[in-house]
Amino acid sequence: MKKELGSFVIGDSTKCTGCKACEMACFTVHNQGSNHVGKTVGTVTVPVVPRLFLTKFEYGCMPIQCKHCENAPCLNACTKGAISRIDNQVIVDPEKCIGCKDCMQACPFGAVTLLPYAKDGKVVAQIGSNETRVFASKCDLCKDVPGGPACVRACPHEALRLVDPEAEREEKNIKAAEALLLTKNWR
Amino acid sequence: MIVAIDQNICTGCRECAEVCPAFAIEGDQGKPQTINTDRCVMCGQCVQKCKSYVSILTHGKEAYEKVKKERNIPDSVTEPLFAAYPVCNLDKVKAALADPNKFTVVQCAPAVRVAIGEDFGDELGKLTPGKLAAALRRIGFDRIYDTNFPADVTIMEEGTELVKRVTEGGVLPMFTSCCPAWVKYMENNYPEIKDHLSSAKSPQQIGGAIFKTFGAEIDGKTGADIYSVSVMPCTCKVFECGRPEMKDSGYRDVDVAITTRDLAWLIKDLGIDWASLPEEEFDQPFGIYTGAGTIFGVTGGVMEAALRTGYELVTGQPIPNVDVTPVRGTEGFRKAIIKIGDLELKVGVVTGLKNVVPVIEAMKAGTLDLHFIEVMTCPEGCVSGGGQPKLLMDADRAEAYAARREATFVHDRELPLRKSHESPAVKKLYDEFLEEPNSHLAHHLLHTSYCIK
Amino acid sequence: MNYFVKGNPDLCIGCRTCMIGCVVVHEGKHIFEVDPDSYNFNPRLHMVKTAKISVPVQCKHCENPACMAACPVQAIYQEDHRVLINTDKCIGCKACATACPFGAIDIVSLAGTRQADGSERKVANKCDLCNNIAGGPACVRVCPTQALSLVTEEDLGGAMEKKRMEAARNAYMEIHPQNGG
Amino acid sequence: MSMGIPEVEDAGCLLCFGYNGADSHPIVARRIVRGRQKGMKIICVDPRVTETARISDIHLQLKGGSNLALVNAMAHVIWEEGLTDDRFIQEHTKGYDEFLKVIEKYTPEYAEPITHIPADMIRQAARMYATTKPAMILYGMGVCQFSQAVDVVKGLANLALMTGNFGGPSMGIGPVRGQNNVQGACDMGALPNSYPGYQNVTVPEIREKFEKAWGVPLSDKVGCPITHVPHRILHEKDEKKRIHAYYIFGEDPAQSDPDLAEVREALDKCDFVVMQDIYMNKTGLYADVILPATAWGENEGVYTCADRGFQRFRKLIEPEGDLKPDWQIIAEISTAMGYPMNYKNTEEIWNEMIDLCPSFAGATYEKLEKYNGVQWPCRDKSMEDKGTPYLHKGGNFATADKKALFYGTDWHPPLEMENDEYPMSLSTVREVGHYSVRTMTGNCRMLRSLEDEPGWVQMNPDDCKRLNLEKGELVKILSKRGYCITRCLPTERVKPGATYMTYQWWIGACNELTLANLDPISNTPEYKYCACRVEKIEDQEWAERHVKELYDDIRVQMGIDTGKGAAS
Repeated sequence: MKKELGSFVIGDSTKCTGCKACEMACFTVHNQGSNHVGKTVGTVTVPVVPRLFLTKFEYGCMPIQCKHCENAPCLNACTKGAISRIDNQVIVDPEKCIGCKDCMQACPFGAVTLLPYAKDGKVVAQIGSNETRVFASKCDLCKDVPGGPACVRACPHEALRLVDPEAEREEKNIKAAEALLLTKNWR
Repeated sequence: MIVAIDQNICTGCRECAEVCPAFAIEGDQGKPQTINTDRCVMCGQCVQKCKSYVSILTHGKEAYEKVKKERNIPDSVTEPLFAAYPVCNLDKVKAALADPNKFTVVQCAPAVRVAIGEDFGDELGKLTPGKLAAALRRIGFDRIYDTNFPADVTIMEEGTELVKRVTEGGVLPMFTSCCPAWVKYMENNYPEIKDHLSSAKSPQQIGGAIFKTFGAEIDGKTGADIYSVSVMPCTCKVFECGRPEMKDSGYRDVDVAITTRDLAWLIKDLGIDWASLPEEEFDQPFGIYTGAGTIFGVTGGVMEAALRTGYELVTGQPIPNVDVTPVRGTEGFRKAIIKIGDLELKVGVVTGLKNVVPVIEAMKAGTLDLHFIEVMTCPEGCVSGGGQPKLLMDADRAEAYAARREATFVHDRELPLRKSHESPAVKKLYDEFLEEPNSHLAHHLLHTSYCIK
Repeated sequence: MNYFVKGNPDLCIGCRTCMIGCVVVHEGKHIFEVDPDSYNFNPRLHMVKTAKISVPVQCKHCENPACMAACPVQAIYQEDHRVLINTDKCIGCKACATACPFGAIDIVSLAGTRQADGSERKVANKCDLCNNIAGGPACVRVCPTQALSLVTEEDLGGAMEKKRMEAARNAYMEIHPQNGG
Repeated sequence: MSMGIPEVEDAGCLLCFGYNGADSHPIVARRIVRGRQKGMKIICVDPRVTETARISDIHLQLKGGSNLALVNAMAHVIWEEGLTDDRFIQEHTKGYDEFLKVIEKYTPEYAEPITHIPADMIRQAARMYATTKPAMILYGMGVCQFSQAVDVVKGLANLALMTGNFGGPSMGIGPVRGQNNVQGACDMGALPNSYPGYQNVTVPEIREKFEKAWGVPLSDKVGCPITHVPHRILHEKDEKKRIHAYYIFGEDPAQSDPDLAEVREALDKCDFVVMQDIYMNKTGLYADVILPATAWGENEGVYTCADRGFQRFRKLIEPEGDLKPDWQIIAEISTAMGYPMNYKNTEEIWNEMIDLCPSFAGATYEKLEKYNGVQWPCRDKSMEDKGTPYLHKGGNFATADKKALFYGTDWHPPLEMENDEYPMSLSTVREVGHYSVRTMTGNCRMLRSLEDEPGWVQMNPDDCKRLNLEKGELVKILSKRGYCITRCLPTERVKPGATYMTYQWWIGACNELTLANLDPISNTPEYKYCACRVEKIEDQEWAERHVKELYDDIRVQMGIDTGKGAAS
């Protein structure tokens, strides 16, 4: 049955140690193809550009990444048509992105950031200048990665979780209903 | 400083503290960590673990180049840099190579050849001794030698020592001394058991001492002409070669050690295309080695190599099965009883330094009934060393170590000679230079006493 | 205090009339439109049926709403004894749905609205206690077995007071059994 | 039903047998819930955990197809433990001793391996039923839609007779009828063997009465049950007996009859098919003539509730377009065929009918209005006769000697059991919201939003796991007779090895799978049991597309949504 809602990954600050294994895994799986990244650090020739962002705050740390909003402000803000919804996920096409920053401003989570764009193992220069081309880097839920989101798999403390909102809502519904049975407090 | 943590980059996740066998990493959760150098054994496992990279986002656009400079890393490097890092001595190597008065000799540890290809995109654990030799030659070293050769020599010295201790009533159990982090750990924490340590130096240092003596002689040089470089899977080897006692050749036995990763940088820095390198041989005579020498790279390998030769030393007969599988494996502590003629040799293998503590405690309590114990600091021996290619994702770690281990055993199986004492280079060394294992000269050059803290 | 609707699994027969009632009152006369896609079928409560229980689950209108705290765009607010969603502000980020421990929030399409890529807007959807609808919660009214009831401050506060009195009385009787009747 | 529906909530004990009130009659279920609140004990016999099972004291989760073994075992316990109402048996029944001979061997231990219910549980249930008064039995399609249906009905009546549970309020046995006004249709003689009021066509005096009233000669032969029609079209050798024309109204045999492949062939081969319904349906696709009929709210008349209650229903709005109520259509066809019918309204028809039916004679429109309905028998036109809420008052039964007859039969298994090729069982069931074939509820947008094509197959989560099926996944379900595609619904409410489907869906049409194994007396098919196999569909995208295409195709064929769906 086709899912109606986009899945997403969320972090848990009570478990996260801030090790950035998630960022590194994210970068790795997204650059194994076009940027020839292998399994070891030595194979990397491009800047580390993650699609989720380990964030330190006053009470701890956790990775922040895209929620794949159903009315995605980034998508609605992008006038270039570089952000689209593919199989329920909000996806940036780096080739189309002109770096206008509208999506960054629109996203209330800070889940999208302009970062260097690399191709074929090299950072891409802009046309008309030597400056590095950038793109709106954000979580694509590892849409082309077998085994699903690499960050979830990479976390040594299970501080990241892939949420299937529909299934989760049903599970919680059942829990809430069965709590009634356990307490019989409707009487 | 051999291994350090960059205060500006560290996020304080303390994942490194989880893998540190020496409890040397100090700091509050969430705050940058520091390494207590009094405790640190320089194994580099923290370096392998650390994922806290120099980030454009967190540290700014300029940070990467700045950090690279601070760490003496070649300009050409583009790969991610992390908070925990080892010293890089490539500048010294480059300087020596550029110095026409230096006769540069390089040796290469067994674990390097099953891992270095990974940093060029080869599959995990690809066996590449031929390319390795070719690369070193193109870098410009005058002699391309191999640590596998001194590993064979180590077996002759250490094996003879063991047989003596067992048959003549020496201090038992005897511990191997190949792993410098283990030696350092013992010095730091258990100096009282130093007599249990084999007096034989590690293969790196045995190689160093030979290259500047017998080796110099062969090439018509003096020890003073020779600049000796070693390529190691290990960050602690950099420390070991700098130990004050390691100058029995009359010079610094090994002038500088670099890691597998350093060598990969150097190859790239010099524009050598790894993929198109041909297969070449190591140089004669110290490039000749047996399977026994090469399995030093994996946990249990020193023990297995010692048994292959020790059996023959004691019984005069070749060991019935050259694959001594009871000592293989990856468990932290394994025991086996090996029948050698009438002797039942009880041996133990420790891998992962944390696992040695209960063994030592048992020994001190008198409950440990063993003759000979191999100790390696890193999780699965040198193939998993702190200077090896670093995995981007820990999920690949198990696969990488297994592949490197398997490649090592494949190499052993495919070599024509698999016992150290059968090596023609070893024979030549003793025939022409040292006379016999544990000879006076051998003792002077190839043995040492530790715990001089 | 916020009010809420609660189901009684002893009475519930799982018929989902509550869900239909919910849609009917929230959509009003739109339900008679010929094109079924022109109105929303978004029940704000969900029937749970397991081997042990049948009961609808809906928003508890928590006093410290986790959904409200999770909302990055302040689209959730409390007013008039209830927790409400301003769907105009909602970006469909699912943070509220993830925060809610009851699974009382889902994300649904709003008929006739459009996003930049032409797809329908999707917003958080949950019980609003039939805000601005005469007669109060429709689910309560339409249930054929009266399995749903609206819990108000009076019900809850009063019940707690009663329970405390009962507890005090029992404690007293333990010491003075002779006064027991 | 021997009792009235309002009496349900006042029973001391309810034996709810193969009856899922919450899904088929929420209004009766409401009485059960209310009874429960009043302290009614409930014994629920159902292979699934139904809403009634959930609130029951004892849930006998029997293996499908073992009804009679259980009923006989309960009778055995009641007899063995001396829980019988001997006086009632003696005064009001016959054939008890013969009956005992049949049930003698049905010890709970004998029934346990057949029913999969522990013997002790059968004992407890029998004791609870026999010792709690008044005890009522409600049964539904879980009894009737087996090839051994009438035997089980009689078995349940035996239980009530043994325990004296007849003749008062809130007792007796109640078949809660499967469909809206199916009771009314039977009352009006829409059966092959009777005139209105259950007056048998083979009795000469009755036939003569109707011949006189209608002024035409009438046949004294029992007609053809609907489930025999395909055979009589396809395989009847005798040309004279072969059916050539088929006038179908308010029924969708191409959806609701078993073994749909055969039904379709029959409709296809039949020379002339007339279909009369409120919406287009699957049968309509085979019709030569379609007569559009009015729906509830667009016409008026009398319905009979399952508890024999006649109720008036009224017109709310004028039908739009070229529509006529059923009675007018019939009258006009009759007139055209040479038998003029000139009724002015339904009351005229009703009056003619009740005058010909002694049990209904007193149920005038006036009384139906005044008393908000009348339960038959109502024999007297005087306003004092308000009908009969419960039957058999004083233990008097509708037999010559007013005595009830015990009737014992042995259990036999369903015709088609699970086998290697078809290892699971399939039972057809109801779901609340959708009703019977989807002619009505499938056209209600609100209900369609709640559940839509291709429907669901309910399966135990263990079976789903074994077959690697997720909730909502499209699956193929097959029997010897055909296959269909539907969605998988894992639920702990069903036992491993069993599957359940509701039969209104066009795509997930479970009657592609069922078999026409009929009860020898009622001619009702064994909808509740056949062997099937569930297969995973690897290419879900294809399956989703395929289902949508099938659905769109049917809609286009039926001329539905052609303005929008077909054009786009």
